[in-house]
Amino acid sequence: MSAQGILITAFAGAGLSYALGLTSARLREVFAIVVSVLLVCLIAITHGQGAEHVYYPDFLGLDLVLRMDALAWFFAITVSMVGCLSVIFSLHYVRGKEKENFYYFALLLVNAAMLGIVLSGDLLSFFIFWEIMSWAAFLLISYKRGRALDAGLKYVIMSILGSCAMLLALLYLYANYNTLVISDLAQQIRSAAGGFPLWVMLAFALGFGIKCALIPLHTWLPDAHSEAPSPFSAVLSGILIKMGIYGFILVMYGVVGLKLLLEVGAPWLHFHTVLCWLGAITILIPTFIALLQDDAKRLLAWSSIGQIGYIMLAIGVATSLGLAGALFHTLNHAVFKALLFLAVGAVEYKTGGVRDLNRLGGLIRRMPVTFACALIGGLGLIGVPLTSGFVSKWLIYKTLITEGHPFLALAALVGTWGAILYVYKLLHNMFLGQLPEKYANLEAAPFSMQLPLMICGFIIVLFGILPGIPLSVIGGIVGTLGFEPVTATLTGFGPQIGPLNTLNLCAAFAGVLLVIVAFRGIAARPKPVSQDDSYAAGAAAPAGKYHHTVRFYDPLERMTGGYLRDWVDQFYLSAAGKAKGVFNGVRRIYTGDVRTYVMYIVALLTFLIFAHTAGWL
Amino acid sequence: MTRIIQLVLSPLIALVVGVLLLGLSRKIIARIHRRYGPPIYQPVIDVIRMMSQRSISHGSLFDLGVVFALAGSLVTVMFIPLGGTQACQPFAHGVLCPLSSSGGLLVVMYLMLLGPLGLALGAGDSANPNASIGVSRKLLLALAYEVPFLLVILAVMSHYETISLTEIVARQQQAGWGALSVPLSAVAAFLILPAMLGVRPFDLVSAPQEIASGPMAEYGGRSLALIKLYGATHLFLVIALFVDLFLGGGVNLATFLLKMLIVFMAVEMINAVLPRVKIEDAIKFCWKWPAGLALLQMAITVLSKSG
Amino acid sequence: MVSPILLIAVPLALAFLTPMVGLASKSARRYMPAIAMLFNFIVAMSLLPKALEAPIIVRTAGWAPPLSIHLVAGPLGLLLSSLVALIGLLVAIYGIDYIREGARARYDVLYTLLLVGATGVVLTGDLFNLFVFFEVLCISSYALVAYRGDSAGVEAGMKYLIQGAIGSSLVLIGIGLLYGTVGTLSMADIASSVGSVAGSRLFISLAFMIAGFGVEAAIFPLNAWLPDAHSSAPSSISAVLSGVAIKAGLYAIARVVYTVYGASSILPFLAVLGVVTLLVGEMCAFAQEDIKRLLAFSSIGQMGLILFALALSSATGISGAVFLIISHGLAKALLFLATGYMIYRTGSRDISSLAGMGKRMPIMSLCFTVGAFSLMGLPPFVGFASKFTIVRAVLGTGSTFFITLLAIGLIGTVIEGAYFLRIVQWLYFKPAPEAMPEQTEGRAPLTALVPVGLLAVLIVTIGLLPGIVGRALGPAADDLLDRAAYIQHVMGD
Amino acid sequence: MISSLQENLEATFKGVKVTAPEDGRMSVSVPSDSIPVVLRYLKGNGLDHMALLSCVDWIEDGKFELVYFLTCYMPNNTDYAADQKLHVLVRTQVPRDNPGIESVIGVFENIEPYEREIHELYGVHFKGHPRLTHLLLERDYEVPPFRKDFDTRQYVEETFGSIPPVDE
Amino acid sequence: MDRNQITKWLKSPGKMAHKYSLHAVYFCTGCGIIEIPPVITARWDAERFGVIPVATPRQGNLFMITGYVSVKTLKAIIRTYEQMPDPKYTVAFGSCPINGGMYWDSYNTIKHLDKYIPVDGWIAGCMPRPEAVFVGVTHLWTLIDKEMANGYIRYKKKYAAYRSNQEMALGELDWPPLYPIEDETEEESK
Repeated sequence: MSAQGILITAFAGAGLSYALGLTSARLREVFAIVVSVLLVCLIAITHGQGAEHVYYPDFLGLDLVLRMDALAWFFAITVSMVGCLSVIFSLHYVRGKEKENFYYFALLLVNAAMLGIVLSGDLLSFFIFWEIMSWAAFLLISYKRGRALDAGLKYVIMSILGSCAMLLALLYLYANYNTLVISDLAQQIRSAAGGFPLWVMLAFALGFGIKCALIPLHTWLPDAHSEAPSPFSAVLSGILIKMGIYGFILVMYGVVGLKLLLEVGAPWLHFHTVLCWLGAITILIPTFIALLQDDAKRLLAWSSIGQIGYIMLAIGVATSLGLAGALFHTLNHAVFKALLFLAVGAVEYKTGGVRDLNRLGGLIRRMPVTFACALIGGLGLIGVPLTSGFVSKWLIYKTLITEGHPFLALAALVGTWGAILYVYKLLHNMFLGQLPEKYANLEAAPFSMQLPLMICGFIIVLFGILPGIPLSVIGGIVGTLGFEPVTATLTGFGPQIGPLNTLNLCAAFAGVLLVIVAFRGIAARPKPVSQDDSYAAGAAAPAGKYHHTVRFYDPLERMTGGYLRDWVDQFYLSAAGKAKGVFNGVRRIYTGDVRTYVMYIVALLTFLIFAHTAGWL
Repeated sequence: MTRIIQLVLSPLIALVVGVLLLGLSRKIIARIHRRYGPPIYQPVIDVIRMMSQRSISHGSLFDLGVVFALAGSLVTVMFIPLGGTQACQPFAHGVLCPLSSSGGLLVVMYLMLLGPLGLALGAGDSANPNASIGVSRKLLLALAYEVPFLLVILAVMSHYETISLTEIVARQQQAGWGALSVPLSAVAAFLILPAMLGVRPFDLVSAPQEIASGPMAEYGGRSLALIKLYGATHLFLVIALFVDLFLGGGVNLATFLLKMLIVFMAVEMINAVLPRVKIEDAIKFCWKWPAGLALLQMAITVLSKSG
Repeated sequence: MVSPILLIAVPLALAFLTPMVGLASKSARRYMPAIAMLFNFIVAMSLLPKALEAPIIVRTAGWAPPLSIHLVAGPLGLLLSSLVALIGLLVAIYGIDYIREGARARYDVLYTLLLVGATGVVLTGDLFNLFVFFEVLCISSYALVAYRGDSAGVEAGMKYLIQGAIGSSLVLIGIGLLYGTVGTLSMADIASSVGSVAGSRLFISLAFMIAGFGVEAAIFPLNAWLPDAHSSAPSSISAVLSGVAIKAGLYAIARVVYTVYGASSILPFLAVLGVVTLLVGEMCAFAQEDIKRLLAFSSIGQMGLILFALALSSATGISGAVFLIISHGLAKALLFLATGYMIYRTGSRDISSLAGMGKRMPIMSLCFTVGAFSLMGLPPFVGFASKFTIVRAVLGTGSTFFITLLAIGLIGTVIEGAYFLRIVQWLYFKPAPEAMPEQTEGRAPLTALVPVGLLAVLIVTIGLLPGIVGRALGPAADDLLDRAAYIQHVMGD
Repeated sequence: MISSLQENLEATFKGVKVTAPEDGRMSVSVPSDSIPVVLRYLKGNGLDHMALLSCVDWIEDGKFELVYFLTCYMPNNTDYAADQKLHVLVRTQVPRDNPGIESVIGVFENIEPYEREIHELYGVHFKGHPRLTHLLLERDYEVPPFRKDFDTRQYVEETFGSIPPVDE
Repeated sequence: MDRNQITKWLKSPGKMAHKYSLHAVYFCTGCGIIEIPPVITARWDAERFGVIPVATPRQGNLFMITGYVSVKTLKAIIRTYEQMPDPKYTVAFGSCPINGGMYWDSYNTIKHLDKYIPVDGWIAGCMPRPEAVFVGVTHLWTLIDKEMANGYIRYKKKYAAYRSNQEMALGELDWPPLYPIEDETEEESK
């Protein structure tokens, strides 16, 4: 089942789901799930087959190529998995809303386009699927009307800008090496004498940077995520951002190659060190802004930008461990963020659209499964030892410290503590604390919403205890990209890379846990008591109005709130405002009076003749 | 085989020594107030009394959070070499570092965040505003002291170019104490020690007068006992880490415990006399003086290394 | 063998026959333009494969070049005439039910004349003949712009008339100067003897011609008439104007610059002018509230891009320009036709009234979206292929001057993306105002849906399979660029 | 200065008896319905601090006497030198059977708890008071406790005495 | 003070632990607020007996009521008592909680505290001196030894009576009863 087959099923699936949707809703939902699951299986089967074949011989003088190698397979399996989970989740989420056909069509189209990006063997088909993904995502972001429209518009303008830059860079390569197929493009570049032009790399960086929300180009992400429907914002921040990462890896290591990459940019300031520092900044600022957010999805959006900073940092370090860490963190972050967004979506679905952290509370009593999965996701995001997040962050830190970048390591570590604070704020304000009156008899989320959460939770814990499973695949990928492959045992790393054995960590933890529970068993079991019976200095707690945490980190907000407004966003908005002013100014040229129009014609004529006599033309 | 003994022994030592240190701290404070104070083993009595009480529970997470915290800190103890130089020789020289071969200082740093997180989750579920305010203060204080603490650890790691704790201890045996080679980091670490232990100058997390002992407001009976034990092991953990990083970690267990005692006495002296600071001032202090010193030290080490 | 002269003669004859047919039966007259264009399309498509090898030369009255007026049906000429015929056919079908009030007879005659003029401009080999067909084109479009007879229509028509007249007179002066120096009117003849004449006199005539044709080709300072003309003309007419008329003007400039004069020194200036037109067009479009004015300004923008591509003087550049002419023709016609019935339905032309059209006129809105996406250059549509070829051509030249100009031009496409997607959002994601009465009779009739649907299908298929048009682009570009071959063909036999 | 206050008080209000101020204390007796007006007048004249409201139970002639203690915040008005601090006691009589008076919360907001206390302990009803609920006592009393005819011992006997001890 | 006799610890650790770790929730009503601090601080140092003041009733096992109990404070006292974990002891200081003391005829104070919550120990004196407090504490030890300090068991058994007394004194209580009360009719019939 070659890459071409996968793509055809994906795109046909999107089209058919719309067609079936016109007949009956049930049929469309079943069909959507079947297609997604089928895609996951198809990709899983093609593990390990390296195939490259032309699927469209002569498109405007170039032939389009599809390729399936380890890197492509790794990203494809992530994309299809998260896509499948979000489709399953959106069964209940979208039922009853209007324009369901459009929603399913756009969601499956975005997933198909992402698969296309990942499987494409040459930069032109990469660009085509990239554009399809962008405008399909635009349609889905502005699905929920209201504020979603400006969010969608802001997203689409920035992504068009990015793709124009990418088109320029793409065609510059074609002009110089007159082929766009990645494999032989890479050979030609490496054999070419001169270095790789910096502006081409910067143009690619602009295009991919906008999509994966690096610091100066991140402003579209918080609005787009908080306005998009939850299942799609899981896809959006789970894998759509990772396409930017895939682009960076493809260009930096696939096309340009490691040896040449290290010389790109001025001798005293290499491109990849700038990328490292950008990644470090992208960790710090968004994490502290996420801390002060009150809307759950906006908090998660800012945290996505923060976590992307980790991946960029690891890619920028340009060592085998760093790249392995980056790839593993990409997979982990996709799973965590999908889980957390779906959990927020489940809560939003159940409480009728309430996402404001100051008005929720105590949902652990009504939605225990959702809380458990969200807890696992949160712990994974922080990188607590028994979750997969820990292993990938350990890799990143190890390479940062041994390569001698202590300040970058500092930024990453402080980012982890920022992650703890905002994950705890999310979990506390939504699930812990006192259950408000109006949610007293809220029943749990439907099974179709809990299933994706449980699957993600299971993956996090499984890869946390046995990181060898993904690491063996990632080790292979790192080998293909021009580094020495990372060898990993099933439960961690051998002595030569730096000892890490998750299994004895887990065994020690389980043992101590058992001892403590046994010790605790001696004492009498405590008496469960209602939430109103809490100590309030002797007064009986007034029911309901008693305890909602508002502005959870108020002291920090008072200290750093002023500095942490999103300056970059304000700069963009003021620039857009000025641009509108200029456009209105330009509109005045057409005064509506014929005499001025005639004067224009005569002016051009005189200019032409004058220019000729002056010898310019 | 000896590893199994060490695996069991190090948490036990941590518990016992921690509890005794707590009793000692109450004795020291009493002596400073010119009164007799309870016997050294008073915390043991308290724990037994609490275990015999039957308190209330606000839900499963309320109970599990505390267990999670205690388990986290006990596992962390296993990763710290408690005295002794050779990498994990058998018990002969009183050397204790069972698991420190798997992961080194990075794992210790990450395991240390399990304790506060577990307690925070448990307290969060207790639906008591005092607990929520306490937890918010605890996390903010943690953020405050983490910046200098990470700077300190990174300075030490880049000074010795290794992430394994046992190597750091071994290097200190030959090349002299860490406090001499990275002096500013040692000072910075000592400045934030009270914040990490949650003792008097920075004891705003479980302030009995203001927020009815913060996160522990709703805990009673056996959960409170577990919290006391967690407090003890956390105390032992932090001071053991300080000793390992800066005071050469001790040739065998006895010298190690002695050094810990000295450091503990110093911290208790400060604890006995200082009043409590507000959370904003705590953050401002931690980000100004200790962070500045640690940053300076890191710059020096980086320059000396790369230069 | 069918000769290209039929392409002009038959529709001309039909144009004059329409009033007679009108006497017989009012309804039959409405179909006349459609029949004329259908005939033209079939003939052009049948001649196209043969013309790809060598252009077909048709001499009137068999005399030698200096005297005879001859047609040169090269690959470029036939390709454009088939485009004109296709768009004319579709708009004619659309016009059958769209134009209800007003003097219907005049509409049909003028409409056919306009298309004849356009086909003539594209096919003729003689300079004066070019001017004659150009005049036919302009005059019929003046009249059609004022067709509605309301104050806005007449005023717009008047402005268009004044500027058009000045433009035509400039062209006439240019031709006069040229005839004075060279003594012949056939393009090939002038081309062969241009090398020998002194530069400055030639340049003045070139300047006049560019200014003259520029008015019709909507280049920056000269295109002030276009927004009023397109917005007040009935939608079918503005579709034809944007789709066909402007392009004829642009083709004329290209033919004059490349074949007649072979002037390469003016190309950088034209490139700059093109980019300026693009930016001005897009900026004004962004600030518009009225949908038809917005589409008019967007046409100006795209004309700028085509001019910029033409000024590249490289084979891929010219083929990219021709490809963009085709894709813009199809997409802009589609947009105008779609908005025609939307305005008819909502009763007002500003964008805010388009809210919620996605639900009430689903097919029209879908086609509108396809057209908008194609104009923005998004992949699965024909716009992307044309934009891709142009950018490839620019980067092929490798000169930093053109690359920086292209970068500025791409900013224009970003602005275009912004306002088109804003409209798409209005269509689909804004709730329809309840106050709007549910007009049942406003449902678009079949004669509107067929052309719009056909155009949308065309856009998507050419987008997916650019090979169909791709084969004809190569020879078309050589036809324009290769002066010697052109001269040899026309003068040789 | 104070004497001028005395004259124009008698001038403006009829039915007002003002006793001469000795050692800084001047008392003004006013009919119960004109209390708000007088207080507003005094407030205008620099006596802007309502220190206390107390009530005296003259059980023999069946009346409650309400006494409003007024004084001035020294810093912000310079009319009175430091040593001339002036207390003005505004007295009024209220019938004992259903004691009711207009609340002066419009003039001095800080009188709100005092009026609640008098209401709770004497049963004087203040018309226009937003929250006439319990301030210090927990239970309701049919005879308010501070009245002279309230027999505490008999009350204690029947309320607390009646509660049976919990036998072993 | 048999704190260091290991045999006793091994025989009954629970009782011994309760004796020598009395964490006190000292509910300072009335004049107790002035009398208790000297007991705790340097001069008389209650900590040597293991008595430490605690912030919340959840953590304590000794409930000290110092001074007169007004009707409004009784509501808070009952609430705090019910929030303490189970083996808990109550000690009343001064004569006011015993029989109303100086305020025996006041309409606003509670005369006999033990009608509302079970009291294990009384320390007489119109605010006892710290030495008297320590005598009380040692008596409490003996009571605990002899299993007589079982106020919390009495409260559980006789909860209906206590609850009705409380409602008679305070009117309607706005928190649910601590232990399930069988309804009155079935109570009388048993």
